[in-house]
Amino acid sequence: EDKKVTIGVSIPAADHGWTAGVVYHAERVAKLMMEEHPGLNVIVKTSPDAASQANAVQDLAVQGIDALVILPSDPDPLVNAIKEVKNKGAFVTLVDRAPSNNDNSVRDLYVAGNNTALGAVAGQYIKDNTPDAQVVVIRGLPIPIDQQRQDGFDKAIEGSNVKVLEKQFGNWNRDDAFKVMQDYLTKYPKIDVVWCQDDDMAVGVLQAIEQAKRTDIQYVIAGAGSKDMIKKVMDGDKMIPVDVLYPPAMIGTAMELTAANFYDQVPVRGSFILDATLVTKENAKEFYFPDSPF
Amino acid sequence: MSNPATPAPTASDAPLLETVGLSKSFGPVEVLKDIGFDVRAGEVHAIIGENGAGKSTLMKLLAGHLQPSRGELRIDGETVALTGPVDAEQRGIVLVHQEILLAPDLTVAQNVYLGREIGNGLTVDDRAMNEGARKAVRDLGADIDPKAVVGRLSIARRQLVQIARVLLVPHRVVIFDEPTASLTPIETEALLKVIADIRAKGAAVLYISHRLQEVKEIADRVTVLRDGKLVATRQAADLQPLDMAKLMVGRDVAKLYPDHQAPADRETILEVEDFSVPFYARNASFKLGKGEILGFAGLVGAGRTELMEGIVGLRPGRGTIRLNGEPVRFPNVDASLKAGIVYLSEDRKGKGLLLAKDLGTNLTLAALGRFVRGLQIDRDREAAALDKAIGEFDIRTGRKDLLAGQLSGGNQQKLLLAKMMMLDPGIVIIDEPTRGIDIGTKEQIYKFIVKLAGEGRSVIVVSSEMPELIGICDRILVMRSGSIVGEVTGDEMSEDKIVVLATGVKTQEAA
Amino acid sequence: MTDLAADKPRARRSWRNIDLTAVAPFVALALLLVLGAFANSNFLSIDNLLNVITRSAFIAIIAVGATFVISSGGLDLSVGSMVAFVASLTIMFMNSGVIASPAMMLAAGVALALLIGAACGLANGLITTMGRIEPFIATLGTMGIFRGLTTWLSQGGAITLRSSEIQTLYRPAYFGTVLGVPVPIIVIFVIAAIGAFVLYRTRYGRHVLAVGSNEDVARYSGIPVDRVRTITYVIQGLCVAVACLLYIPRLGSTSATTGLMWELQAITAVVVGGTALRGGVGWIWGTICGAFILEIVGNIMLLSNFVSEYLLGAIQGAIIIIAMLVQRSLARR
Amino acid sequence: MTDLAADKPRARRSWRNIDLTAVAPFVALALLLVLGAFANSNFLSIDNLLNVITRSAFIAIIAVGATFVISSGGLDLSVGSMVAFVASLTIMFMNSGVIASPAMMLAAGVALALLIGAACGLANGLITTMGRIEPFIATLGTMGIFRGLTTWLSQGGAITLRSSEIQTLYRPAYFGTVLGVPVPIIVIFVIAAIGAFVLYRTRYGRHVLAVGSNEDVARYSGIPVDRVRTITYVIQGLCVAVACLLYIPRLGSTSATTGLMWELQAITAVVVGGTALRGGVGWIWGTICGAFILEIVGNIMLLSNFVSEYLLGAIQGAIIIIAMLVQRSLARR
Ligand SMILES: Nc1ncnc2c1ncn2[C@@H]1O[C@H](COP(=O)(O)OP(=O)(O)OP(=O)(O)O)[C@@H](O)[C@H]1O
Ligand SMILES: Nc1ncnc2c1ncn2[C@@H]1O[C@H](COP(=O)(O)OP(=O)(O)OP(=O)(O)O)[C@@H](O)[C@H]1O
Ligand SMILES: [Mg+2]
Ligand SMILES: [Mg+2]
Repeated sequence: EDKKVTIGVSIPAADHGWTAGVVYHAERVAKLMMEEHPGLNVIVKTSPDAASQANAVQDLAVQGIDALVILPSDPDPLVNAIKEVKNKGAFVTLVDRAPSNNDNSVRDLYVAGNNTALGAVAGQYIKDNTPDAQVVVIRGLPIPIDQQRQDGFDKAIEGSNVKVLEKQFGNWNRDDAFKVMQDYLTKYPKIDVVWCQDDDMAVGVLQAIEQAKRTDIQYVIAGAGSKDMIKKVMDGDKMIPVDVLYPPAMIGTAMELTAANFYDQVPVRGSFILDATLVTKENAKEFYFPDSPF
Repeated sequence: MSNPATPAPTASDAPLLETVGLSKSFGPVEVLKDIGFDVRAGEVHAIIGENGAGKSTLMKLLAGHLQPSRGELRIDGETVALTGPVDAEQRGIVLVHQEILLAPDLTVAQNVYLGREIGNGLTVDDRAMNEGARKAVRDLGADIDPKAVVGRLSIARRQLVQIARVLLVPHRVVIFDEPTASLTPIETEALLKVIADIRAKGAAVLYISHRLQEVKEIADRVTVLRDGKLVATRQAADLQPLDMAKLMVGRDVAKLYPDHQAPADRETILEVEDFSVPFYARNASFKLGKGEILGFAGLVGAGRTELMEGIVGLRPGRGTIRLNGEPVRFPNVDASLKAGIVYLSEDRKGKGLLLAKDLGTNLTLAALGRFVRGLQIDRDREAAALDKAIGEFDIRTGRKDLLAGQLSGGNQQKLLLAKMMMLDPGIVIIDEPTRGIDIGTKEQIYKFIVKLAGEGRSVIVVSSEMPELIGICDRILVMRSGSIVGEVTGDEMSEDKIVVLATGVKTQEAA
Repeated sequence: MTDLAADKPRARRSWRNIDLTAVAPFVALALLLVLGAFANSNFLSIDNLLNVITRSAFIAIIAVGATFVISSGGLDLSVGSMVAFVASLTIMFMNSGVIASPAMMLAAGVALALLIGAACGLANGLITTMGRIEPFIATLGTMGIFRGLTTWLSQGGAITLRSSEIQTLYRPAYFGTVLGVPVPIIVIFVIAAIGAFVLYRTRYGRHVLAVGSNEDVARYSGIPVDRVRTITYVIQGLCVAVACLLYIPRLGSTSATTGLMWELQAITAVVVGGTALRGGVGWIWGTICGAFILEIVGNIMLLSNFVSEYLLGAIQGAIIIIAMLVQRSLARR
Repeated sequence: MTDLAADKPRARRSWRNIDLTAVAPFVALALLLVLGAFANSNFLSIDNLLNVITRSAFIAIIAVGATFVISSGGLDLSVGSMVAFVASLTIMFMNSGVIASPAMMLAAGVALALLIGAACGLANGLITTMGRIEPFIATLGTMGIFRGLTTWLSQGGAITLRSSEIQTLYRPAYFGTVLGVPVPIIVIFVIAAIGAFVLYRTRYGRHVLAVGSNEDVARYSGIPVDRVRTITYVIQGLCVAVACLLYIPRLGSTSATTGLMWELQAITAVVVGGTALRGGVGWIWGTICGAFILEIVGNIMLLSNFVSEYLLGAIQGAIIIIAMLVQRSLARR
């Protein structure tokens, strides 16, 4: 196959663990794909925020691309930029984050983890295992995906005895999560479970609990599937019994599928939603990538 | 002092410092041309000249602040190229600047010892420095708290701090660039004693002043500059102040103070009653008549400046002000300017002119409204106004595109005067109108003040120079410690009378 | 008339001292263009250049306002979050449907944006002048406030313009062209021209520079210092509003992260353009040039394929420093 | 003589102007403590207060360095990313295993951190002084550089201290206590005491203030202005390194977001503490107090139940402004 194809990949800059994983997998898969298809050129670009990502998309278009794979840092503001590329005839694959209007006028292919499910799985686990738990929640940044996760969680525990004591933002940042957790510990004499939505923040949460020498907290549920947390699950750490998967590797999936559109005569249009798998001690091995930065 | 060589207290013949063909240009303009003169140990050598003649520039060359464009400088007969002020200081040449160069956030003592703090290798000994600074200032006849922050001192006190600072350096040549411009007679007298002392210890003094009487009193030799050229060096004993003025200006200066008839019955235009400026002035009351020139005398720190600033709305003040019989309030200067009262600050560099802007911008700044056509500033009119002001106020500037900060001190004062006159005010308050101004210019400024009064405007002159108050004012109010303590008019106007009121101490003659 | 003679030396002098400061950013820009041409052959294509200049519009327009604030001796760190706040409120208003006709609604939305921008600027101005708080801290405070309010308005999510009629109507404001020139580019130059006129030709502009140059002198000259300063912040707010009006049709949606760090970019554009942070001078056209430089640096990074994406920030930082060094070495005779 | 009468009012005035500026932050802190006590009964518990003060250590220590930089008339925006850079390099070194003994390795790591911090500071200092670039822009540039390099080193991910021996050995540096007082609190006070000693009692400190107050005067007085300024940045770098040494044992890892926005927090602490951004004065203890205030505001927000999580940033911004207003109204007679 000597078909010349250029795929532009636009992803957020590696500003915390999960996005770092995205960058890692994007680079890794790009290399593999280019080895496999000599005619294929994959250009990976990262951008720190929505506005500059819109610029990056434009810049990719200037270089001439046949397909765009984009994981938008903030989906709604990027719709116009994406549409522009699509209107020029490029194949568009949208990854992970859906704009409020997510139909085929915006993209050809949608590959995503399931944010709502990420929250729901965590909520469900808490409901099942500790039905009367008092839970504190540490959210990420105030942007839509965070809201979706929260909504899924709220829905899952609806009508149960699980009680959310408080929600605060930890900005997907270890230091901020540490501070928020310290204050939670001061404020609430009894906390059963912490849901902190992201593995990076769990690092700070665990340190704060350890420092306060509190024994009332039964466990912490995080999410994403970083190698450190998966390792803890694997090792049977009591504080981290499970993790909810939200793999950054989905960018790779999206890129492969996009390439398939050009090189394999298979239909790849539509939505591909990856499960928010619950990682437990039993299945943890399958999700452990010791070489990933995340 | 730790002078390396201490020759006899009389002037020796071998020059300590000598210049040969010294010249300095700023861009295309040569402001000093072929200056050759010398300074001998144990003499007070006065440098006089009109504003802009190049005196400060020459001194800056001697003290290493500027590098000459041509010519050479010899110390003890040896040609040297000074690399900077520190180099000059190490050779014993120190300069008391015309502008005040102190760090405003530091205390008096910290400034006095800046760059040569007392202490062991690491730490500083504040107690010793406070003591030393207190003593150094006291030697100058003043009493300033060494822990006071310099930025809050009056200009006069800052000047004294600056002098104290310089005199603490081991020195062979001390250059004073108009040290007395902001001092009142009492401090001036103390300073002149200090200078005599320096001479007695064998060091040389270079002394710049526009107060020719002072020069006559203190100097051994006098060098006159005009337009950047050395006109003459003479024995002071051979010169009378009027001769000096003639050498400086190049013509006869017959009469310094113009004739001026006080109008017989003046209607009161401004009336100030029970006016206080917190911390500075208490319950001041006075009236100002139409066409009157009213003087305000007092020692440094008497609160005259603050009273005036309070009246025009530059500082918070309490009391009644009536303008043409109507009570008015000036919450800010804008209001008083609109009412036709302008105030010219004594601090022309800090509060009068934008030193980094050109002359035109400065000239029109306060009266910019007059230069607006439509929405735009009419630059042609602005340029024309500058030409007119340069002519009318005799602002000596080589080029019109200089920045205000590049003008000589006296010419800055003239520019400030021109700037405020753009407002066409009914009442003019001038604070220290001739501070640092040469005699020829003084004459012009006095003439100008009298002309203002003649046009029916009223003028308040705040000045520490009693002769000029006596020379031009119809009436003089004297302030002491924030209060108006007396008034002298007509034939009573004499320095003695004013000094008695200003100090509250009866002098022998007056007693 | 009498000035003919005087004009010549002025020109010469200003050529030496002033114009090089003013010219330096343009030299830096030219160097970058050359660099870009080497990095990617598409770089100098009209399309790419128009793209880059178009998208520098937000920062360029905001930076015109920042030039006023900075040359009067102030600083405004809140502009980035002000963009988020103003744009969010405007979108919410347009979504509210209180006016039936899309065109009228759009017009009202534009007016509202300008009003809110001016009000935010006024708040900044009053806090710094009446409150006598250092601008750095005052606007750091309002930065938190504006962003916090935006987060609250959006309840952590996005605020998206819903009406498709308004969208269609509004789209050309960013994507349209006039005689082939994209609208945002025209807006940049119009705003800069107005800014330059106000700063250099009007009484108010003179007062701004005087206040920035020496506050005391300005006060003693009867210039209402606080008012002049406050108005610079209002101008800044208006510029932010204009930037928002271009931002909304482009991205159509805001969230708590909209405009993050734009304040630093705007200030950088101003300083790279030759305006000193201590106040007293302001170069509107230099600022525009500075904004172009910033955007072009990013563009070159993206078009060239030799820089690891992890190093992007590092290279941008280095280029800013180099641009400043170029400028200083030119300006210093 | 004639001045005896004049001295009195001056004494009164300086008491008002100076001491209240120094006291104001402490008053603001006291007010906050009262507010906190109302917000939550646990607020005044020893545990909570120790927690809050302990975690203010990073900002407090960095802000001591910032006090030097700012009072000499400079500014350093790069400190946040410098934390990330220094901590990352230090962890990578400790992970490298070039020294077998954990204790030796730790000691070497500490020395290395200080060295890198000083080098980064030196770079900042040289760029601003030799390059004559405004500190704002110069350090904005190095901010990008340090953060970019960190991202590159970590390949976007986290850099985690691996050796568990070193971790065990190192942990007490953050979590340990001496006579019940957490180590970081002790470090804060030691660093502040050293800072205060250097700034107020040594010749160098005097020169720092002189340079900040009036650069020309300092130069005429024979003070090596550029060297003094450069050293303030080196001091800043050392303070950053000390903060890193406390940071590493806390979470044992760094990432590209480590220290994000800390520069703004440090500067805010300095200014809330009473130091003016224009230079010339510096209040080390006020700075420490300012750092406490910032941390306590966040803590009160979290402990109280009346603030929506979305509005947190807004309220923090408002409190900073109010704190400054309190300070100004106290300082202004
Ligand atoms: N940096 C400069 N650039 C250009 N011209 C300058 C500069 N400094 C001084 N001048 C010019 O040099 C001339 C001499 O100035 P100088 O300050 O030496 O005068 P002066 O004799 O001390 O006057 P005064 O009595 O008013 O203090 C003036 O015409 C002044 O405008
Ligand atoms: N920084 C200061 N802090 C407190 N009091 C001061 C300060 N400076 C001056 N004063 C006091 O204010 C009063 C007036 O001060 P100032 O020296 O400005 O008066 P002045 O009559 O205008 O003197 P000058 O002749 O210098 O113009 C005096 O009582 C003086 O001691
Ligand atoms: Mg002079
Ligand atoms: Mg006075």
